[in-house]
Amino acid sequence: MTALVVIDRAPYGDWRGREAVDMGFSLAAFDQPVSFLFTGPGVNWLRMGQDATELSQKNLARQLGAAAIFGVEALLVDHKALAAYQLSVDTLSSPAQPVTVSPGLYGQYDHILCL
Amino acid sequence: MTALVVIDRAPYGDWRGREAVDMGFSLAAFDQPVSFLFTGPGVNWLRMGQDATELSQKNLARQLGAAAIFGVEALLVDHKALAAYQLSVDTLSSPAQPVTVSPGLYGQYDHILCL
Amino acid sequence: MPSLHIVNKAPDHARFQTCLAAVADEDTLLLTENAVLAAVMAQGLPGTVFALSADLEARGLAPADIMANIGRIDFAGFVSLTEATSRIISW
Amino acid sequence: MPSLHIVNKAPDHARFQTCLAAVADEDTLLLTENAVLAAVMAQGLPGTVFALSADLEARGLAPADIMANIGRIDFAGFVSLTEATSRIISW
Amino acid sequence: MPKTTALSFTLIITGAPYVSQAPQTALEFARAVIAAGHRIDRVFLYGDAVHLASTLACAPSDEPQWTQIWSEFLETHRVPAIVCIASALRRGVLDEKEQKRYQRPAHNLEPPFEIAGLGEWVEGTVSSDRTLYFHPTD
Amino acid sequence: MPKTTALSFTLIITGAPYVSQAPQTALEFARAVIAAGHRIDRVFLYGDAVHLASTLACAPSDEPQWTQIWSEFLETHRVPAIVCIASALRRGVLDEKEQKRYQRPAHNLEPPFEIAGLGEWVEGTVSSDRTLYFHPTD
Repeated sequence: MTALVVIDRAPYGDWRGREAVDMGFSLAAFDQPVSFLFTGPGVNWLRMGQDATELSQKNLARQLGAAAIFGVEALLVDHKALAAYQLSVDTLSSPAQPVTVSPGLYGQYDHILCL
Repeated sequence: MTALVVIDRAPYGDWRGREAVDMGFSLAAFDQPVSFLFTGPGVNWLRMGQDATELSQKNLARQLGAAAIFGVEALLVDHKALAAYQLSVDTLSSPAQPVTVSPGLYGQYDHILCL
Repeated sequence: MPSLHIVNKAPDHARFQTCLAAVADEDTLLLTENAVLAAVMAQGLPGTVFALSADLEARGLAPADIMANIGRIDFAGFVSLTEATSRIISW
Repeated sequence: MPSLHIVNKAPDHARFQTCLAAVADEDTLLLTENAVLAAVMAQGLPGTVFALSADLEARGLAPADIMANIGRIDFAGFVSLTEATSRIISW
Repeated sequence: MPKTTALSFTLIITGAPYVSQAPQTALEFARAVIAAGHRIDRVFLYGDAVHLASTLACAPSDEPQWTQIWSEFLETHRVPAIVCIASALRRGVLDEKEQKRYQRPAHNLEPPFEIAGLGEWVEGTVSSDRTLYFHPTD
Repeated sequence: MPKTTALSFTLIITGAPYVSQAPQTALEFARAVIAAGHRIDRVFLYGDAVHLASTLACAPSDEPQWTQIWSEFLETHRVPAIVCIASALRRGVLDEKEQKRYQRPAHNLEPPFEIAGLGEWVEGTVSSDRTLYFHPTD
């Protein structure tokens, strides 16, 4: 089983993306192949320079930085959404692979999770 | 104080619109002048022929029918949203007044509530 | 393997578009809850499209109101769709 | 009387557009929570626009990243905006 | 029509009752799964859906009591139902063990719901023939 | 800078903690209101925000305990905080009185939060100089 976790929500404002990341990390921890796809405002998870001290929240970019340790296979990022939010693939907080979102992309995974 | 309750969410799928209606009715019950504005998928609150028996929910069009009894001043409906959802002002479940949504419309009310 | 896409968001929800962008021609799209409102809209929907009858009825959408190419199914039909494929995506 | 509009939804949320359609030229628009992401986008925003600094910082949006016509304010500034008008709309 | 092979399902609910339709849609689907001769391996409550397992929810008498209705369904069909521990603790849904551990004045988990970790969800998605999610609409 | 006249505020929270930012944003705003010399007439919890008043919520030790933090703020500044009864009952947030009325095994309302009806909200919006809502982002 190969899984894709889709994060299409902005970080910090709600807990849905965070709970999706927890699910993805759990799959990886149980040795299931899993990748993440960031799209829409979800690409902001990968923005550098996050500091949520004033919100009394954890740094989500740092949380995502543990992806490799858990054994997450790849972080994919929608290149159109990157452009919409003035982000460039060279300056992200974690190494991510730009992709074009299409039915074919989703078709490569057995299990797709979009919380 | 004149109040406007904005309903921009579809009926039945979530409780937010219902809770906004409860607030509007409470204002009216305490003799505060209040109107409702339906926009976006919220215009479907006014569609005829609703039957939520299979969902084990109450009929929301009927709930809205109590607006006049509570003393709600007017039901306003965004005419563009009506058209998008193939609705016509002549065939709504409660009498509503078609309006063009603009800053000037909101400017007529002291208190605007959008849950 | 074709996918079954299940979407429950209203047509103006950002997730609804994310869903549409993932549906291949050979896929099946099932509209549930608030998404059944898309069955009356002019926007074309990709794939083979069904809408859940309990949700259509709640929202007052009669068979005559919905686009001709959209099938009405009940929960037994919903289960049948899930028998046909293991690639099921809930948007 | 001018209005203070407070929006906390991401720019792709349907409510964000509902909010923009309600803002008059003389109104003030305050971006909070997920809405601060609009401060880096090309889309023009109506009214006099501010963004809450705590939410900008959490999301890594430095002063150099945000549009020149958007002011950064803290919670004391937020309170000041609410002193100026009693017509406050939370979207 | 000849019946195809019986399948096993894992159902995950992520939307709360009286906030979203998710628990109702999931229940109708679950009933249809059993009526079609299939099996439900387990139900997993995640995120806001953990409130479905609260024994303290009191809907008005003319509305469905979703906690009781789900609980009866699970008992009747002997379906295990897991409430995600991380979601539940933050949202104030506790069993007796967590009540003691966190020294709280009460517990509020309706049986037969049980508290466990995401490992139960991973096991479900790996071992069941079909996995379906029931999300809120917002 | 000369201070303008002191104003009174009613704050309504509609988003839950650990689901939305609403309780955190509302608290920072409330602190700034008091720092600016204004008054908070009351705080009203509506919809999912009623979970903020649950004495059973147990966040991990490295995360803010929003129920306790809000409760201390309300006590310190003697701000009345009302939990909407209709929202609370459906979502399983009960005081001792409602526990008895609905014959439930426990109650879970954190003081100083109190349960009351929408009339309290109407009174707040009518009598306060300013009314602000803190919604969830979805």
